[in-house]
Amino acid sequence: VVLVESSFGKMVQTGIPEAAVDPTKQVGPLPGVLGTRSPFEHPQRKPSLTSSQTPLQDLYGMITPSDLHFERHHAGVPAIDPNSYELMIHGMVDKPTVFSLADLKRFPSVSRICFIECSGNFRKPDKENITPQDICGLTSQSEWTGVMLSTLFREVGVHPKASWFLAEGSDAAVMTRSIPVSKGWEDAMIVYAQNGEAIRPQQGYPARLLLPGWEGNTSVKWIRRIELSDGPFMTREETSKYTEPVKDGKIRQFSFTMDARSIITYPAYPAQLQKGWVEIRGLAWSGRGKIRQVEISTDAGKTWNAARLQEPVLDKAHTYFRYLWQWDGDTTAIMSRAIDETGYVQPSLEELIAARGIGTGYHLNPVTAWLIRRDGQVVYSPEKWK
Amino acid sequence: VVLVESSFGKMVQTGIPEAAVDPTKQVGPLPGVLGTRSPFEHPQRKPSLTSSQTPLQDLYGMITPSDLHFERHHAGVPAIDPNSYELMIHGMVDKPTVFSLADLKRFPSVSRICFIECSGNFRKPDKENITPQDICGLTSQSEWTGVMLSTLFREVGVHPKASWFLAEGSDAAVMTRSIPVSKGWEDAMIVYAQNGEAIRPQQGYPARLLLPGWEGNTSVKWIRRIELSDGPFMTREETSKYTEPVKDGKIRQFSFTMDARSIITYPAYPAQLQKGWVEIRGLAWSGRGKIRQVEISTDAGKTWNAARLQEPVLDKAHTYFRYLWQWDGDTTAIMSRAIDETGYVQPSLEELIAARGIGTGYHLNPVTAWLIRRDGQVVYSPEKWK
Amino acid sequence: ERRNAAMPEHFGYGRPATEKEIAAKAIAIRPDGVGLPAGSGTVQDGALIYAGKCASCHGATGVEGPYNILVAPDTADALPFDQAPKRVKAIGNYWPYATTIFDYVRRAMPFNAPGSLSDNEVYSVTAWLLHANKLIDADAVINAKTLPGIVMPARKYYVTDSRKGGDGPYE
Amino acid sequence: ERRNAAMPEHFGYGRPATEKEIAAKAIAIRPDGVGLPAGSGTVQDGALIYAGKCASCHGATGVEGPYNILVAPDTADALPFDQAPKRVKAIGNYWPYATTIFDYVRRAMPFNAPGSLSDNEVYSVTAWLLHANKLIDADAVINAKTLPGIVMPARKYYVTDSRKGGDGPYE
Ligand code: HEC
Ligand code: HEC
Ligand SMILES: [Ca+2]
Ligand SMILES: [Ca+2]
Ligand SMILES: [Ca+2]
Ligand SMILES: [Ca+2]
Ligand SMILES: [Ca+2]
Ligand SMILES: [Ca+2]
Ligand SMILES: [Co+2]
Ligand SMILES: [Co+2]
Repeated sequence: VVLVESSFGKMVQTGIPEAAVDPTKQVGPLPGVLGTRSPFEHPQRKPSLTSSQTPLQDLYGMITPSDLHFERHHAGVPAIDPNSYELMIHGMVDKPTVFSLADLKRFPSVSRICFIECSGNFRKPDKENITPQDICGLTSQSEWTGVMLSTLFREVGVHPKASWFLAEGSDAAVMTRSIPVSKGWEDAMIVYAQNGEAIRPQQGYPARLLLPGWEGNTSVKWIRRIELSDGPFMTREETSKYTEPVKDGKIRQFSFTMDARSIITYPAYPAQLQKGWVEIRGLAWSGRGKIRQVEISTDAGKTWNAARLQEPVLDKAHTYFRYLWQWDGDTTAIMSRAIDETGYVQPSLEELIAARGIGTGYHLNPVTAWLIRRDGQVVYSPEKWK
Repeated sequence: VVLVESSFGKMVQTGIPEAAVDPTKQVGPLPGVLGTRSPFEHPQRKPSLTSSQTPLQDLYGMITPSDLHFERHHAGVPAIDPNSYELMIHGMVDKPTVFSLADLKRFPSVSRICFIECSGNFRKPDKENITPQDICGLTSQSEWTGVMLSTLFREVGVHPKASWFLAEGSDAAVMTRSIPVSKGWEDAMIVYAQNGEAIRPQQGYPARLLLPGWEGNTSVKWIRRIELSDGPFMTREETSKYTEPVKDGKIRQFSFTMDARSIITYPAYPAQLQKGWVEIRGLAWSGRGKIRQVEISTDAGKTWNAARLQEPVLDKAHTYFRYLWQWDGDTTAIMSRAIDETGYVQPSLEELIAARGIGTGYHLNPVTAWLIRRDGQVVYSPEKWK
Repeated sequence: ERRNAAMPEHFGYGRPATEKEIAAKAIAIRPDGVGLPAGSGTVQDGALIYAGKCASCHGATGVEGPYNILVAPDTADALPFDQAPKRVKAIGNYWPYATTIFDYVRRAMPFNAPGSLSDNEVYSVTAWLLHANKLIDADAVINAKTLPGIVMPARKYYVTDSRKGGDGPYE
Repeated sequence: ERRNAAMPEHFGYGRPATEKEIAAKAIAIRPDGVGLPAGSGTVQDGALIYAGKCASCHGATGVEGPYNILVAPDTADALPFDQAPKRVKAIGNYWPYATTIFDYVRRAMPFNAPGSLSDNEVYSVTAWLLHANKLIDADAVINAKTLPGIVMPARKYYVTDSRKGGDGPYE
């Protein structure tokens, strides 16, 4: 077939019109430079002044589309010219070095699919009409590509006695976190790509730190500087914020790891259920490794059964689970709990409060229940916060 | 932190401006409903009147962003209202049935990451300034979610004697392909989601057939009808097109499987190389299963060494490979060859022509070589087509 | 595969397809002619339709383009396709079944007004295309009976794919 | 991890960082005061700066908002935070180090003009904030020497995370 520009060429259009009466009788737009969403689909994050939540209840599978990845930042999204971008690594190193973006891309690279979750990812409003997005939409998953931080550590010659490093962003808060060097050697990365393409500005363009399994704030975006040191810097984001009251009047600092968690994303508010077979679906993840099992209760927590996990089950990654259930039309509550490869079992809010006190804050990962009414309405079953 | 709409609220912006002089001194846009690309990034597909190619040389990892997924269709992209969409399954079945999109979504679902490749994905221009996108940009990879066709086959009661089915699209060509029923039982799916969200119109919204590992045209988009039968229908897309001349004047039909293939995406035209360590990067895939190994030659095919494969290596999926090499500044040619789990070794064009004749067409998967000049220029090394 | 212990035998989703809607939508035509509708067409009628609705894209005699060349009668002295990369492939020398013409044209042509021809019109342009490709006489009538009986010259060259995995050869 | 047999010891990418650019960019301040610049500030000066550049967002006395409450002196009779979900957390009762105030304000405040204060101005608002939180006297001078010496009441409550995997308990 040789197709040349001609009368035929005039049919080239961009964007897809709202549905034709009979699509088999009307030639549609020809191939273009960028694909589009259907005009019938409007997935959206839910923004506040400080964050924007991923619409978990509208998504399928383990990849979050990049423009639906949650946002959390402390002074807006900086505008960074990739050509003048630099990452400086200095402090307790042999060779303080400045890397351009091109330099970073030349190093041996690695891709990994993992979640990022804000440790403040928990909402407990005392109302029923809230969605998975409202409850825990501050977690998303991408395929990230970049250089292992260990490769850069070797390049600059990190001193054996360096025990912490400061990671600093180039946003308007010049946001900083102190990170143990051991995490840098273990699995930290400087990533410049997300789901195949350049990282989006909202996720750290042109490069961010990625600390798999750790609270999102530590994966410093728009990273411009890493300073190796022999102690933590006690920045505002690891003292005033991202610390939580725990038992006996204590305040816990450096609570990095995200505990195992899960959420049923279907059926969940605002789904409307029909009697008969229902596939319960959702996401489970753990900052400590792979998800070993997800258990489902369809009788308000009396009995639990294993859900199917979607392969591949990856380390520190959202894992999609499914569980086939026949709903007989009675009122009930359904819930999921994640178990990770360390044996950690996702707790109830009661257990969390019992362990940490009612004034605790970050790192709340309780089992979430959805109430199913006789008429098929599915609503959030508010936590008893006491 | 309680942030309310106020003078602060006025800072809410959409879109990221071109770089600020000093991003640490200027509060950027606050969280929004959809993320954006950096104004410095413009990944684009390359459209012709019949197709649009994925910019493989600009991408990282195994996921193709949905709006960069290649396009190939025969009468443009139809505009389909998901609320009136229906899939009819009939012919040699017990219960001819019409499924709405909501019906399809209620069935047990499965997600899988696999490539789709057009069997016409081969360009052989006799010039040097062509990119991986030009040579084989008609392949892309997504995470697809939907219902196994076997689940629908059971639901409608496919007759034991049904041996083929017709898959029909609702585009303006009402495009059809005949598919052996065995593939339907094996791993075929009706998918409605791509990389977490609804399938894009260009990839078959609201639902398409997905035949993992088979030539892209068989994964009929915008699928509206499946007719079970006892023989193939010999449609235009399996006779006039998607057949290829082979030895002794024969014409090969029903050549479904995509043979193993690979392409170096970096360094490749238009990259400019610097002396020293270079990470050679690319994609390998096979319609017959997993990639077992990718071998790299940096001396124009004299010697070959194994590349590292990025985990997870999935069935019938783009697999990212990397190979660390020290370029000494001499002119040379670099090339990759894929080996799949059946032991199939990606051939040279010479071997393909020797086996099939010089007039053959689809399913050309030769090793591709990139020439590296003394000045670091990387160009395509045109195939000797004889 | 036909049974799956983890699932109920039936979910009960969907609704029965009625005979009527099946008949309306099941437009595919098999090489044995099953699916061909009533009606018929002639080369003469086809010539008029072709000139009016097809020639602008495929050329006055089917060989001029600018889009697909539709006419290329089989010739005994031509090089086989596997040796002739540039040899035109068209209905007369490459298509294995005549039924495909009716099926495809009714679905997809004219490109700018697909589905606009009546069955008789499709029979007629099919007749004209077959005649132009030297496959039928000028006075032939094409209908559900005659179309499947036309023996296409290329049919004998078709073989089904036998490629396998493993280490070659790369047929 | 410190060695990797599959890689050369060094790739040689990047360029050396000069002393000068390190000094210009390495603005972090440690709890022991390392990193604090020359200069100093007073509560009186801080009061003026605070009123002009901070009070609109944090309130005239640091407790009115609309944004973060900055003033909450430690009180012996308050319920511990783990028992008081609504108890305000601010500099006086929650921050473990005084150096963090200087570091954070210099980086990020005022929110609408970050990085606009001189070091002396930052020292002064830090002094004002410490005084408002009842941590220093009205005539104290805050500089690189005095700031790290201030003992913050909350410091003693801080413990480092000891959560582990396994089957609980869920501290
Ligand atoms: C506006 C342009 C246009 C008009 C008018 C048009 N066609 Fe086509 N035709 C095309 C294009 C473009 C293709 C190739 C489509 C593809 O590859 O999917 C094509 C393909 C075909 C083919 C298949 C060729 C092959 O080698 O597979 C046939 C047969 C055909 N047309 C017949 C007709 C007939 C009969 C009419 C009139 C009733 C007609 N066309 C009118 C543009 C046109
Ligand atoms: C335009 C509004 C605005 C102005 C003006 C402003 N701030 Fe802030 N301030 C904020 C916001 C919003 C935050 C919270 C930012 C975040 O959470 O990341 C904040 C946070 C703070 C904090 C940390 C509070 C905590 O609990 O962690 C301090 C300390 C602070 N500001 C001091 C100041 C000082 C000193 C000034 C003036 C020199 C100032 N602010 C001017 C809006 C403002
Ligand atoms: Ca905050
Ligand atoms: Ca019941
Ligand atoms: Ca075609
Ligand atoms: Ca050499
Ligand atoms: Ca062999
Ligand atoms: Ca225990
Ligand atoms: Co924490
Ligand atoms: Co084929």
